[in-house]
Amino acid sequence: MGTVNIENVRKVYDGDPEVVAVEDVSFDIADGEFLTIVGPSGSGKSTLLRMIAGLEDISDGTIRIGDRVVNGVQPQDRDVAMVFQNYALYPHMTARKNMSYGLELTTDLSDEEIQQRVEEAAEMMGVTEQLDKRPGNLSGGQQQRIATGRAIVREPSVFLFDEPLSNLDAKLRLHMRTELQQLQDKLGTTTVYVTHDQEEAMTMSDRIAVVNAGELQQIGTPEEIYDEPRNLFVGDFVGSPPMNQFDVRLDGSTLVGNGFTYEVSDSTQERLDQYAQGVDEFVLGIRPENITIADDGAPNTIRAHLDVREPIGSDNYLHMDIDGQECWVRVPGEVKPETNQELSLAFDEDHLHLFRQSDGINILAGEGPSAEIPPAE
Amino acid sequence: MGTVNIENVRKVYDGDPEVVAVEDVSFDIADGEFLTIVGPSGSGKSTLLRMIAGLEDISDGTIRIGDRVVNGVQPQDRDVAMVFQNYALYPHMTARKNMSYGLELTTDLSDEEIQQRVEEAAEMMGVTEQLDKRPGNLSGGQQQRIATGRAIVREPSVFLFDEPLSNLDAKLRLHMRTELQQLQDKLGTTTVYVTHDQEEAMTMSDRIAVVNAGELQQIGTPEEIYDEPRNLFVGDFVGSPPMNQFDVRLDGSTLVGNGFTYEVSDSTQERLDQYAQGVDEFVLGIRPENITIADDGAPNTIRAHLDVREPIGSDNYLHMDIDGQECWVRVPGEVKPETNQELSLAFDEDHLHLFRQSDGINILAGEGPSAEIPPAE
Amino acid sequence: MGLRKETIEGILWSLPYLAVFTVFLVWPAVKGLYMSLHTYPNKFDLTETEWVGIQNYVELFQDPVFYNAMEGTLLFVAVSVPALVILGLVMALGVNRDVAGKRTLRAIYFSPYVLTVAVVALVWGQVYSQSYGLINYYLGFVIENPPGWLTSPDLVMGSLAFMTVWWLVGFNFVIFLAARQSIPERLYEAARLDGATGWRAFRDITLPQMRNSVVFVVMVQFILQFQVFAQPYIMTQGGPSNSSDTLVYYLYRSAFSQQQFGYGAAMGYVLVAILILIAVINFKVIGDSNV
Amino acid sequence: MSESTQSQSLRAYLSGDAVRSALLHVFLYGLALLMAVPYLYTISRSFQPNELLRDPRPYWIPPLVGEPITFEHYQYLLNNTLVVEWTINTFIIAGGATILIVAIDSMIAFSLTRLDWPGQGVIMGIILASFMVPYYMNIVPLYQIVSNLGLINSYWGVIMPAAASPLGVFLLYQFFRDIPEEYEEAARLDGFSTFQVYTRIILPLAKPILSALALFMFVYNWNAFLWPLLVLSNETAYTLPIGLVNLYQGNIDTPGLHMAVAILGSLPLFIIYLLFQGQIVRAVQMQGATG
Amino acid sequence: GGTGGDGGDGGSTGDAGSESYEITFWELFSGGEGPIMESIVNKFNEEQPLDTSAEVTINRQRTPWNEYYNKLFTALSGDQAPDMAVMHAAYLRAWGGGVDSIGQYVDTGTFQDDYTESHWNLVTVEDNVNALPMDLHPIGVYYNKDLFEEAGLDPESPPTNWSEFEEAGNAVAQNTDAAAFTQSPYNDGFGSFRTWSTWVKQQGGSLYDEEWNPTFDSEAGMNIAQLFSDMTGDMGWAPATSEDTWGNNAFQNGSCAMAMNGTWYVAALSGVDDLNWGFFEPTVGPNKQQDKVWADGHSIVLPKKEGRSDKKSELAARAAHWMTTENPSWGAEAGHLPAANSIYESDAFQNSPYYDKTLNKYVGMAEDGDYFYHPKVPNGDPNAQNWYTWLVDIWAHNAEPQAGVQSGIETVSSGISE
Ligand SMILES: Nc1ncnc2c1ncn2[C@@H]1O[C@H](COP(=O)(O)OP(=O)(O)OP(=O)(O)O)[C@@H](O)[C@H]1O
Ligand SMILES: Nc1ncnc2c1ncn2[C@@H]1O[C@H](COP(=O)(O)OP(=O)(O)OP(=O)(O)O)[C@@H](O)[C@H]1O
Ligand SMILES: [Mg+2]
Ligand SMILES: [Mg+2]
Repeated sequence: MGTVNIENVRKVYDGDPEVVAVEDVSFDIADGEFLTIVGPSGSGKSTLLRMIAGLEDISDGTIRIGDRVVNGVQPQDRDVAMVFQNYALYPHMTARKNMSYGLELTTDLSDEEIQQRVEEAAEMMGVTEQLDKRPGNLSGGQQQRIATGRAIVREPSVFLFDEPLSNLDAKLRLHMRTELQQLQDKLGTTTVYVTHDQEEAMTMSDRIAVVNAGELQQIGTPEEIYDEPRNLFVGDFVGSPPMNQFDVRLDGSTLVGNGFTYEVSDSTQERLDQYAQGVDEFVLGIRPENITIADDGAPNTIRAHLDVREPIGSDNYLHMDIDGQECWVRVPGEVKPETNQELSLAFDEDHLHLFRQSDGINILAGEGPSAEIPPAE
Repeated sequence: MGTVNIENVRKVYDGDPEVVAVEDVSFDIADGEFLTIVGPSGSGKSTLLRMIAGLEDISDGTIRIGDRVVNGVQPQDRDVAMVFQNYALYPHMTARKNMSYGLELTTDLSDEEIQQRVEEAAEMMGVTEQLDKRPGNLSGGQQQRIATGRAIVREPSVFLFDEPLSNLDAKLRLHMRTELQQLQDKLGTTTVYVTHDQEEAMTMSDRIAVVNAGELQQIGTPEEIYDEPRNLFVGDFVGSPPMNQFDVRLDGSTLVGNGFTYEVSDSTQERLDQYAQGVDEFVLGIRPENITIADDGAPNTIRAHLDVREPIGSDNYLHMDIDGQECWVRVPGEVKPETNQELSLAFDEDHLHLFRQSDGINILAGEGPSAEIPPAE
Repeated sequence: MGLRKETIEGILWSLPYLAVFTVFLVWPAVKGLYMSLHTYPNKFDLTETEWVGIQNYVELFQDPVFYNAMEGTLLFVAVSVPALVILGLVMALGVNRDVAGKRTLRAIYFSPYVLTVAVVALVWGQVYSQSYGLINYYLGFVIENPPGWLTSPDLVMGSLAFMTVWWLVGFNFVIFLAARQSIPERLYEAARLDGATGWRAFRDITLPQMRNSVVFVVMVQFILQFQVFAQPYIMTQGGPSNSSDTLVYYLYRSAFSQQQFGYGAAMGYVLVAILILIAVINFKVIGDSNV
Repeated sequence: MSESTQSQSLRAYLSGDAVRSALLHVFLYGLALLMAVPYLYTISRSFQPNELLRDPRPYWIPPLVGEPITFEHYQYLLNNTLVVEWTINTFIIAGGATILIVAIDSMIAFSLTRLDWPGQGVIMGIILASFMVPYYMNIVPLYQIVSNLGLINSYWGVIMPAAASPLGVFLLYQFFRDIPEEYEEAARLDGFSTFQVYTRIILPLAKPILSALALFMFVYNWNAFLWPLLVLSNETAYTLPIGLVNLYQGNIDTPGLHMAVAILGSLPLFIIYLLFQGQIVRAVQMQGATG
Repeated sequence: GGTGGDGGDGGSTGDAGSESYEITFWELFSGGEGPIMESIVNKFNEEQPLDTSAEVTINRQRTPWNEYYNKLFTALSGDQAPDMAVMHAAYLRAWGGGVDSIGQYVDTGTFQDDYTESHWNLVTVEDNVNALPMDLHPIGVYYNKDLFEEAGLDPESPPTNWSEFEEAGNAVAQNTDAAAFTQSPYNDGFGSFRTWSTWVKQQGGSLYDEEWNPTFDSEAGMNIAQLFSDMTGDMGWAPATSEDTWGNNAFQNGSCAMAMNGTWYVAALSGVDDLNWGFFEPTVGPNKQQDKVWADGHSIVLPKKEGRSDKKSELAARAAHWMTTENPSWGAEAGHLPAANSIYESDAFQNSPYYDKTLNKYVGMAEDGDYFYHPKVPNGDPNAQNWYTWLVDIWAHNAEPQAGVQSGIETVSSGISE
C-alpha cells in the first residue's frame, strides 16, 4: 500500500546543528496520489524527500510507508525508488545494467525475469534502443528516462523524484513533464515529487505541499494553492508573473494604498471585520491576469503608468508603475496599448487577497486564518 | 555606428568539413536594435554570433560592423563585447578586475577613468557591493550581472550575448530578462542575442531571426514570427504549448482531416487558389489559445476527447485527442471541463495556418510564399 | 592566414621545452641506442667505436647474471606494486570516511615521500639491523633469534619492498584520495536505494569509478619499481647471495664498474621494451575491462 | 512489527556503527603510528651519544630512564661542515630547476592544448614514451653532451637535464586541456595577446596544479644525488644530499651523526611539504581521476 | 690574473709573463683522512713549493668514495677529467687507458729513489709508471685487551701464529660472552677478501692465473673459505650474519675480541673512549707457508685529458711528487705507510700517536717484504663490493663454501672479461 504518513517530522543536520532543515512537518499522502513538494532553494524539500527515502536520519517524528514505521529502516528495505536531480546513473554501467542492478541485489528474480522487467520499463520510457549504451553517450532526456526506468523496474510502492527535470532545457522539460504525468496515470504509483518550479508543481500534481524555511506553508490541490493561498509566501511563490502586492490600510470600507484607494463590498467588509480582529494594515494581493484595463474614469479603478509591453505569444505582459510601485498586468495578445501612457486598471473583488502585514496570513482565504498555518517569513 | 550587416555568410568548421554550420545567411541589424537569434540546438546560432565576434573565421561571405568589413579583423578590434553562457569570468580576479581588465589592456584610459566606468556599470547592474568579490563567491545571478557589466564598460557598438540566462533558474531567468531589456532601453546599444528559448526571444526582441540547420528560416518582429510564421518549422518552434498540427487535404472549400472537416470562407479559398498552385496536401496549424470550446453541435466544429486537464495558474491546458491525433487547447482558468468527455472545438479562420506538405511553406502568411524563404526541414 | 600564425606560435611556445627535451633526454637516449650496437675498444675514449650489431643483446640473453637480476626485479615488483596500490587504496578509502584528524593522517601518510632514498636507507638500516635493529629488539621478546631482514636471501627482497612501500605509498594515497573524493556522493545514495552497501558498493561503484586513477597508479608504479636500483645498491649491494640484484643495478654496474657501456645500454633498451609491453598489457587488462 | 523492535534494531545498528568507526580509527591511527615509528626512532637516535647507539636497546626520546641527551651531532654538522652552504646550493639548484620546469612545461602544455598546430599528437606521444627510458642508461651520453656544452661544474649542468623531465608536461597537459575555452575567448575579446592569455589567464587558473608540480619537482631535485655529483666537482658547490653522504661515508662509525644528517637533510623538505600539502591535494583533486 | 681552468690550453694567462696554473685534483678521502689531505693541499697553495716562476694552485675536489670511480669514468668519457686524481693502485691496470704515464712529462728516474721499493712497485704496471705512490695501507688484527684478559689470555702478548690465534679465539668464545673475531668489521665483501686473500697467500695459494682467471678454488682458497664457514659455525667465533655493521659495533662496544682491518682503523678506534685495544700482525693464518699480508695503496694519477698542455701536466706530476714525498702527516696522522723514504726518518712520523701501536708493526712487515698487492686486474672494478660478497655469503652461511667460491669465480671472471 503506497500511503506515506509524515508525523511531526523534524531534521537537524549533524554537520550544521544551527539550522533546522525541516521543522515539525506533518502530512499524509494517499495511495496513488501525486504529491509535489515545492519551495525555494534551501527550504528543506530535498531533506524531506531524503528522509522518506531513508538517505537521511529522522531527527524527530515518525514516517510511515504503508503501515510500517520506517525510521531506521535501510533505504533498500523501504520499498521506494528515487530519481535524482542529476539522475545519479552509474556512469560505468550500461543503461540496462543501471536498471537491473537494484533488482539483482535485492530480489531473487531470475535473470530472465529481470531482463523482461527492464525491457518493459525501457519500452514504457521509449529507450529500448539506448539500453546498451553508457549514460555518458546519452542525451539529457534519455538519461532522465533511464533514471526513471530504473525506478520503475523496482515496482516500488512509492516513487520519489528530486527535481528530476531541472537539468533539461525548457522544451524538453515541458515534454518530460507530460511523459511523467502519463506514466503516473498508467502505473498509479504513489509519487512524491520535489521541485522548486511552481509551474511544474501546478501542472503535475494532485496536491501540492508548499514549504519554506523548513516549515509547511500550505498543502492542497493546485487550485486551492493558486486561488486561496493561506499566506503571503504562498501567494507570492505561486504564479508567474508573481502576484502584485501593495501595502494598504483599511479605513472603513476603503483600502487606502499608495496612490490609490479601493472600496470593498459589504460582504467582504463583514469578513474583514470577522477575521481582521482590529488589525488594519494589510498587503493587498492581486494576480496579473485578474487585472483588466478599464475605461478612463470608471469607478473603483487605479491609475497607472505603462512602462514596458512584453508580448509572450498569446498574451501581453504590461509592466506598469503605480506611484512608484511596480505592477504586472497580463492581457490577451490582442490588447496592445501604447507604452508610456496612463491607464486605468480595474479588478474584481473576488480575486482580491488580503494578507495581514503582521504575519502574512490571508484573512480572506478558505475558512479564514487558522492557528495551524504558520505565518509567512 | 552599431549596424551589423551579414551578407551570404557561410561557415564550415575545419574540424568537421561535412557539416555546414551556417549556410548562406544574410540579414541586417539596425543601429540600436535588439535582435535575437533563436533556433534548436546545433542550428548554428553560436557559430553566427561567434563569427560576428571574430572568434571564428568566416568561410564565405562578408560581415560588416558599422561601415567596416570585419572579416579577418581581430576580436578586440571589432568594437564588440560578448557575454558568454557560463559568463567566462576570470575566476582568479575580483569582479572589479574582471570588468576593468579589458579596458586596461586595450585603451589608454587613466586608472581613474577606468574605475569610474566600472563603478557606473556596476551601479547600473546593481552589483556595487559585489565588486571586490571573486566570481566563485557570487551567486549565478550576480555572476551574470558582472559578466554583463564587463561588456558594458567596454562601451562597444555591439553587444553579443550567447544564451546568457540559460544557467539561471526559472525565476531568476525571468527577472534577468527584464533587467537586460531595461538595460538595452537605457543604453540603446545594438544587441545580438542568442537563445534557444523561444519565450525569451519573443519577450525581449525588436526582431527575431529564426535559424534551423544553419539556414535562416524567418526574420521579423515577434508578432510577425508568432502570427505569420513563414513555414512549418517556425510555426512549430515558436509558442508553448506548440501549435497543433493536422494533416489535411483541400477538397473544394473544405479541409478534410483525419476525423474532422473544416469549411473555409470564400476569401480564404481565393487566397488558397492563388498560392496553392494545384497543391492540395497541407498541414493545418492552429495555436492552442486560438481554439475555443463551442457548444455541442455548433457548425464548423471538431469533436475531441479531453484526456488531461493541466491547470497552470491563470489558465488551463487541455490535452485532447482528435481521432488519435493529439491536440492542445488553452482556456482561461475559469473554464474547467471534466476530463474524459467529448467536447466540440471551434477556431476562427483568421488564426488558421496552412503549410504545404511538400515544403512546409505557409501559404497564408504575409505576402504568401516567396522564393527567398527556405522550406522547413 | 590564421592557421599559419597559430602554427608558428604553437611551435614557438613549445620550443623551449622541446629544445631541452631533445638535447637532454632524446639525444642521450638515441646515443644510448647507438652505443648498444657498439663496443668500445678504449673504454675511456668513447669516440673509438666498433660496430657489433646486436651482439650485446645476444650476450645479454645468455648472461646468467641478467636472468638473476631479472628474477630479483620481478620479485621486487611482484611484492611492491600490489602492496603500494592496495595499501594506498585502503588508506585513501579509510581517510575518506568520517574520521577525526584527516589532515594529520594525510600529513603522516604522505610525509615519507619527501625523503631522499639515502635517508630512507639510513633510517631503515637501523630499523632492519639484525642484532641492533629496532624490529628485532622487540621481536626478540617474542621469538628467539629473529631473522636478518636484509641478510637472509629469502627475506631481503621482501624487506626492501616493504621499505619502499613505506617510502612511496603516500603518493598513491594522495592520488587515490583525490579520486575517491571526486566520486559524486549521489552514486552511493542511488546504490543504497538499490541495496548496494559495503563491499558491493566498493566493488560496483568505488572501484569502477576510480579505474582511471588505478590504471595511472599501477602504470606509474610499474615503471618506477621496475627501475628499482638505489635500495639494493645502498643497502645490500645485491646480496646476500645475489638475491637482491636488480636489472637497473646490473645496468649501472655494467656501465660504470665494468665500463661496458654498450652492454648497459642494451640492457636499458630491453627494459624499455618490457615497460612498453607492460604498459600495453596494463591498458588492455585494466584499461578497458568492462566495455 | 512493533516499535520497540524497531528501536532495538536501530540501537544495534547505531552501536554497530560506533564499533566500526572505532575500529576504523584504530586502524588508521595505528597505521600512522607505524609509519611514523622510523622517524621517531631516527629523531630520537640523533640526540643520543654514540655510546648509547651501539646498544641494541632503542632509547626513545623523551628519555624514559634519564638517558643522556646530546646535541653534539647537530653541533658538529653546523660547526664543522658546509651544511649551510650546501643547503643554499640545494635551494638554488632545486629552486632554479623548479622555476625553469614550471616555465617551459607550462609553455609547451599551453601550446599543445590551447593552440592548434599540426604534429601536436606526435610530440605528446614522444614525450609520454620518454617516461620509460631508464635514467641510468642516459647518464654517460648525457654527460658527454653536457660536457660538450661546457656546463660541467655549473648549476646549469644540473638544472637543464632536470628540466627535460616529461612529468610536468604530462600533468599540465591534462590540466590545461580541461580549462574551458570561454576564458580564452573572453580574453581575446578583451584584447589579450597569446602571451597575455598565457600569463594572465592560464597560469593563474592553473595555480594549484602549478604549485603541486613545483612541489614535486622541488622535492625531486632536492633529493637528486648521482647527477649533481657527476656535474658538480666543488665541495662548496655540493648539494645537501651529496655533502651529507660525503660526510657519513667515512670509515669512522658515527651513527648519531648519520641520524642527525638524515634529519637535517630532510627537514627543509618537510617544512615545505607541510606548508604546501593543501595545495598538492587540491591540485590532484582538480585533476580528477588523473587519467 | 685569471686561473687556467679546465680545458684551457696550458691554463696560462698572458698577464705580463707571470703564468698561473690551477691544477684540479680529485680525491675520495673522508672520515679522518679528509682533513689531512685538505691541509696538505692548503700547504701547497701557500708555500708554492715547486721550483717554477709560475703560480700553481691545486683545486681540490672531494667525491664520496662510493661514486668516486663512476664519476671519474664519466668525466673521462666526457673529457672533463681532473689534472690529478687519487687512485687505488689496484685500478692502475684496468684504468691504464684512462691515465697518462708519468714518464711522459717527467723523468721518472729522478723520482724513483725517493720512494720505497715496495711503493714504487705498487704503481708500476708492466714497466710503466702510471702513478706516483702516496701510501700503502695493509691490514692487521686489532684486538681488545680487556676481553683477552677476561678470557684468561695475556693481553700484552697477542698471537703470532695460527695455534696461538686459534687458542685465543677459542678462549674468548668459551670464556666470555663476546665473539672472538670478525673477518671485517664492516662485514663487507671487500673487507672479507682482504682477510681471506691474506690467509690464502700465507698458505701459498694464488688468486689469479696468468690469464687473469680467478683461481679462488685453489686448495688454499677452499681451505680458508671453509675456515670462514667454521668460524661462524662449529668454532663459534662469531654469529653467522651478513649484517653490515655487526662487527664494527661489536668491536667498538667490547663484544668482539679481534677484528681484521686496514691501517685506517686506528683513527676510528682512537675516537672510542673506553676501548682498550692492541694490534698484532695478521700472519697467523693456518698452515702458513710464508708471511703474506694484503696491501693496497693510494696513488696519484694524471687522468687523460685532451688539451692539457705538457707544461701543466709536468707541473701536476711535480705537484704529485711533492705531495707524496714532503708530507709526513699523511702517514703520521692518517695511519698509513708513507711512500717516501725520507718520511720514515722524520720526527713527525716517528712521533705519530699510532707509531708504537700500529705503525711500527706495519713498517716492520714492510721491511720484511710481507706485503702482496691487491690484484691489479686488467678490467672491471677490483674494489667492487659485489665481486666479493660470496665471501660474506660463506661467512654468514648463506652459501656452502664450495658453491660460494664457484659463484665468486663466476662473478669475478665475468667482471674481468671484455
Ligand atoms: N548535508 C547537509 N549538512 C548540513 N546542512 C544541510 C545538508 N543538506 C542540506 N542542509 C541544509 O538544510 C537546509 C535544507 O536543505 P535542502 O537541501 O533540503 O533544501 P532544498 O529545498 O532541497 O533546496 P534546493 O532547491 O536548493 O535543492 C538548507 O539550509 C541546507 O543548507
Ligand atoms: N568547433 C567546432 N568544430 C566542428 N563543428 C562544430 C564546432 N562548433 C560547432 N560545430 C558544429 O556546427 C553546428 C552548429 O553549432 P552551433 O554551436 O553554432 O549551434 P548552436 O545553435 O549554438 O547550438 P546550441 O544551442 O547547442 O548552443 C553543429 O552541427 C555543431 O556540431
Ligand atoms: Mg534539493
Ligand atoms: Mg550555442
